[in-house]
Amino acid sequence: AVDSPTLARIKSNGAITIGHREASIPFSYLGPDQKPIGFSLDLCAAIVERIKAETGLTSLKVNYVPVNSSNRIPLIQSGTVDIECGGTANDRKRQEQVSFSVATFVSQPRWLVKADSGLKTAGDLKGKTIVVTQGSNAVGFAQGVNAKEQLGFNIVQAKDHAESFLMLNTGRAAAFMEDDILLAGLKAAAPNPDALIFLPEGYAKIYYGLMFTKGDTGFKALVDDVLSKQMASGQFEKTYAKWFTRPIPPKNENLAFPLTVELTERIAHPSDAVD
Amino acid sequence: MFAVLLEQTADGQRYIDWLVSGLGWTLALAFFGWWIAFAVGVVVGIGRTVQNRAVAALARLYVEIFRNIPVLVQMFLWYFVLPEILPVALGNAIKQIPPPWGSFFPALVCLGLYTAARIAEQVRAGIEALPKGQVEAASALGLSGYLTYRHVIVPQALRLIIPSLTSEVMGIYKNTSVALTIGLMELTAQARQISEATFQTFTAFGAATLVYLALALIAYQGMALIDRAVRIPGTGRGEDAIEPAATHAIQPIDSLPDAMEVVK
Amino acid sequence: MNSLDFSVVLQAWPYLWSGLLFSLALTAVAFVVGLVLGTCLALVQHFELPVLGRLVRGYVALMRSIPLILVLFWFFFLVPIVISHLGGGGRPVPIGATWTAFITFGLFEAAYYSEIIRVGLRAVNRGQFEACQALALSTFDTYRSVILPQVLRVASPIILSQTIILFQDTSLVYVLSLTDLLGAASKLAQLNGRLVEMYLVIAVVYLAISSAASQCVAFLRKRYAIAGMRR
Amino acid sequence: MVTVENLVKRFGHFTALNDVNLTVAAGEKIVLCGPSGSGKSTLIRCINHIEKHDAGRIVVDGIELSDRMTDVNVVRREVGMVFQSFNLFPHLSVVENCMLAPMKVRGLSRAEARERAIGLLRKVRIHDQANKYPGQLSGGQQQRVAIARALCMQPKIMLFDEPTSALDPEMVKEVLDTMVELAKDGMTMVCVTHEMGFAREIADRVVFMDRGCIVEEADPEAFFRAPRTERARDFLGQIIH
Amino acid sequence: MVTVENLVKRFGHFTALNDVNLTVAAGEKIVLCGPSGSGKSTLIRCINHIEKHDAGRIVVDGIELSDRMTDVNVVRREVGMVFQSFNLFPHLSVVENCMLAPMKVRGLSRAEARERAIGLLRKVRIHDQANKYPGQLSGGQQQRVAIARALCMQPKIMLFDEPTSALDPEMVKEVLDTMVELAKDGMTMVCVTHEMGFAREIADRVVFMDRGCIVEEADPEAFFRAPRTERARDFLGQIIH
Ligand SMILES: Nc1ncnc2c1ncn2[C@@H]1O[C@H](COP(=O)(O)OP(=O)(O)OP(=O)(O)O)[C@@H](O)[C@H]1O
Ligand SMILES: Nc1ncnc2c1ncn2[C@@H]1O[C@H](COP(=O)(O)OP(=O)(O)OP(=O)(O)O)[C@@H](O)[C@H]1O
Ligand SMILES: [Mg+2]
Ligand SMILES: [Mg+2]
Repeated sequence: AVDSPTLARIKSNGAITIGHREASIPFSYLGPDQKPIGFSLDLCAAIVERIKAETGLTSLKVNYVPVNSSNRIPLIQSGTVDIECGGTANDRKRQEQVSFSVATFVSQPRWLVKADSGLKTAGDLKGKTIVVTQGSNAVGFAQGVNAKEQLGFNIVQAKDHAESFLMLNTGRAAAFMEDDILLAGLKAAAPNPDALIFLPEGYAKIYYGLMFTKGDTGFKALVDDVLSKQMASGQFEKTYAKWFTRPIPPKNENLAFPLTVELTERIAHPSDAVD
Repeated sequence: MFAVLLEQTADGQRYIDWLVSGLGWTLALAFFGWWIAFAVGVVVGIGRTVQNRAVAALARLYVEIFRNIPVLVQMFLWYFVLPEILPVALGNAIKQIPPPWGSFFPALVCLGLYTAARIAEQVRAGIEALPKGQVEAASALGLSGYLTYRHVIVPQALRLIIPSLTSEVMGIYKNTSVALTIGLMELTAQARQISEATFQTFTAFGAATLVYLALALIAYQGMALIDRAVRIPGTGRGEDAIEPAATHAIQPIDSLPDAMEVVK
Repeated sequence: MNSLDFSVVLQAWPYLWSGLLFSLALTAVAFVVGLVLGTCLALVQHFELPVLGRLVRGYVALMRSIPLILVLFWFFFLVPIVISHLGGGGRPVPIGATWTAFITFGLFEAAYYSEIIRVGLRAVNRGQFEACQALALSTFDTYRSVILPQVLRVASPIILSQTIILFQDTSLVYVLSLTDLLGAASKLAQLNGRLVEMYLVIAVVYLAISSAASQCVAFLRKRYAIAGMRR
Repeated sequence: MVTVENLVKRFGHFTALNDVNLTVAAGEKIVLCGPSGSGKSTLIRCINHIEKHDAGRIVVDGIELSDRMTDVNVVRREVGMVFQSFNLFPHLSVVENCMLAPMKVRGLSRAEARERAIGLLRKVRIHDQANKYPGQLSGGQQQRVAIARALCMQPKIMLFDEPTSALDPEMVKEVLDTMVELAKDGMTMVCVTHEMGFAREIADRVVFMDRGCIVEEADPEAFFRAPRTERARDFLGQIIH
Repeated sequence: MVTVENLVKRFGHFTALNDVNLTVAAGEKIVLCGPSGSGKSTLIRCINHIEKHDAGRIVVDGIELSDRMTDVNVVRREVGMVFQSFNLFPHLSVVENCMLAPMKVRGLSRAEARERAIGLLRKVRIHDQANKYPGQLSGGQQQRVAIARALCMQPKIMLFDEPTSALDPEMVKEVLDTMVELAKDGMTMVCVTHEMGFAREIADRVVFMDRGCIVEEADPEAFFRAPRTERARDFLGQIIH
């Protein structure tokens, strides 16, 4: 019924390939038994159901492929992965390569600091050492903030998020800049989450979406339709609450990250706009 | 193609300044790391060959540990774990060293000690490759153990291993790139940062590659110069040596030094 | 820092194990590809073939002059383009980080193995070549039956210790976000915040495997030394 | 069997052989001697085409050696060579050393090659060591294996380059005995050696070289009693203490 | 000068020297001979304490060698040793080779050491090569430097381990001549050598060893003419072709 190359491929293979992340809490990560779980994967489950119905396949096989930040776009382009269910930011540059669903989440870069550090605002970071993760877009943000607001902090670049977080924890860096939800995940997983707090400042908004091949309007329509219906029915908010405001595996901690104004707005009016 | 390097960056410099500062850190790390590595390596290498069991075992332990853990992991241990196991005051003092020095010193110690383990093996191989007769001749002349090492064994062993030391020199300067994992913005890290800031991947990595090639060439030529300067007259290939006719009969079938290793 | 808690490592063991398997697989493939290709490269240089010889020397020098991290970056961007050109298509064919790693390590190690074998070839006594000539053996038979077997035996300790280095170097695939032993550890650490424990454990794992391998090398060398052949 | 005419061999600017003429008839045994560096090794290596000569002619078994020849192995097959430093293949056992060339070059089957090898190893009285490796044998034994290895190719002529000078004194005799036996079987031989007793016993002719030239050719008895040239006299004076 | 009593030396399970007794008086010259592996080298290396013996006594110049001695170099200073393979230090020039030990061990000044070295190099007729490196010399020259180097320590006794067997035939004589001269100066000497002419000329006694034991001790004339033991007869038969 729907004219879509992706669906045609899924139908002829009898299988759908889902790309997932390994440590992107709570969107997409490996659960206690090393199987992928997460918010985005729950959303994708509904999409899989719909595809099953659409293609009329009685048994649709679901293959999971781990992806990372550098290979997720190429894998979508080559058709190795039909849909990425991760925590991928939608932006103009990426839209030239791939397509995104309507926004499923809104985040913004923030500062995470130690509670006992006495830091209250970004202004207090003057002359301090702050950490960002190599290759993250926070590197550019931090440099920009530093230049624009004349803060004069030293920037260290750690190899990955875990090391950035460790730098913060061991006192090597006074603050860690990253997307708020990512920081919330790291904070929740920390042995003592209360020892860390966010500074009030937040910077530009970043919209996350599910990612799939560019130009397949039929497939995009299907995905957006599934998500919009969930948003309209309140199912979306239930799923959100399950992952963001209740204890989740592997360690049963609570991200305590209630619905933001921006996301509520998008739930009311589903959209894939990026600003 | 390299025009982008002259453009302004977000922090008001030009991209080429990033590269130059990266090169500076790379060079500083390689140069000072080398002297640490050489000094420690020669001592440990000698330690591997002495009669005293305890010393030899210690030297061996050193080599086993430092040679068998990836540099990447060692970097991490020096940077993150060391300050935690030191007395709190000292640990905090270390953590308060501002960047980039806070990354530089751990990287320096890490590379120096890692490379030292490898040099120690070369030195040991060099010493073991010397004909037994040399030590015997020295003993027969009444030279003590110390004098034998000082005047007979070490000078010859070091000359013997110059070619493999060349690869260690190349190795240490290339391993400096691993320091990017603890946040030192050396050459490779800068290239990567430029590539992410400008999306000019080929330019960024191309420029860094050319710089590394030039450095390799310099290191190689330098070592060749040293090799020539300390070469023993009469042992060069096809020099003015008179080939003693009998020696080619008693030469070993394989004169490849045992632990001659090619390193990256 | 909070007190160490190694229990997380135990829970995560299956994932670490799969990372270790990847490291080992990468090592094994790079070893085989590198050794076969490296031997060819060494022979090309040894025969001093006119153009090819220079090309090979340039390739080896290039590989030996650039840090492995940089080589990995290069291949990650270059290999898809090269393949698409070979395939005639316009669009770069992304081949994925895994393939990139296998290809890169194979080609990279080939340069190192070829150096080892080249030195080994030079170390073979000239008398061996002359004896082959005197026995009228063809060039192929000379290398196949006499020279290469000796070179591989003589160079095997060095080849194997290079392979141990290779095993350690596989940790650098983190730049491709691949999940080798180290990658598994740092990803898990992101889930549970126990980075220090993870690194300490994998340091011990690397140490154990590499030391065991070098002991093995020493043992094999004694066990299978050609009777009476020096070393 | 072998004819060498006006042979010239240079290494760079250095002339190692200068206008050398020599004929070896079938069955003849020639001993080459002379001071170190006089070109003895170079001469026999030219006969085997291990060194390429620069001028002159070398004809071995009716085939002329030259750069233009398509396959020098045709000649080498017929010429056996024994080196001062044995040059056995250390990674092959004694019998495999002897089997390699017959199998690869003469196309013998493994069984045939082994049979022939064992036969010749027996001849040099070393068949009980057939499965050992060269490194496990004494120098004298190794050199006898080298002789057997060369004989396995059934050469028409054997060249020896100081076969005993790398040996301990007690082992020289076992090798020389083997060579004497070979000579008595009628093999054509060219030997570089300073073993005067051996030369006296089997040589048809002693050829004395100095500085790249053949200085004297004589019957061994005459040569050792009273060499004609001064240089040969000096040389003999030096090596007989 | 040297007294060896009931000397036993083992390598693992192998007994290299078995109950050896030998006395060397001051000024005496002894030639040691015997088949390869008979323990000749081991014996003289024990005298220099380069090998430690397992049982028996060795007294050199009045000092007993034992594990308990605090400084074996006290003895080694008085004993010069010359090896088959020269063992010169390749990274030092000829004169530096000779100066090293006198300066470091005897505490001579650089000038004194040089003077002594040049004197002894002159004695072995090689002072014109003093600034060359060992690799630039022929074997015979190297061995003469090795002799001069040992003499620079002004030893009371000299040990030689087959000093000529790694040399080309023409170079043997120059080294033997040097040794003869040294003998005539009255040096106490123990030489392992198979040079029978040399033994005849200077030896006070020939000691024949086999399988780790001294089998025969005799006056050289008598020994070469008619050795008493069968083993010595066999041995002489083998090395004189
Ligand atoms: N490959 C070579 N390159 C340069 N010079 C060489 C080469 N081979 C031999 N020569 C020179 O040629 C001369 C003759 O050498 P050759 O080996 O034939 O002498 P020889 O009579 O066999 O001496 P020996 O008794 O020492 O074996 C020597 O001066 C030697 O240095
Ligand atoms: N370091 C060692 N380890 C084990 N065995 C040894 C060692 N040195 C010598 N031997 C053995 O001791 C025996 C005597 O050796 P030695 O070198 O004294 O003999 P030699 O009479 O000097 O022989 P040659 O004439 O070959 O020099 C030999 O069988 C030898 O194999
Ligand atoms: Mg010769
Ligand atoms: Mg000996």
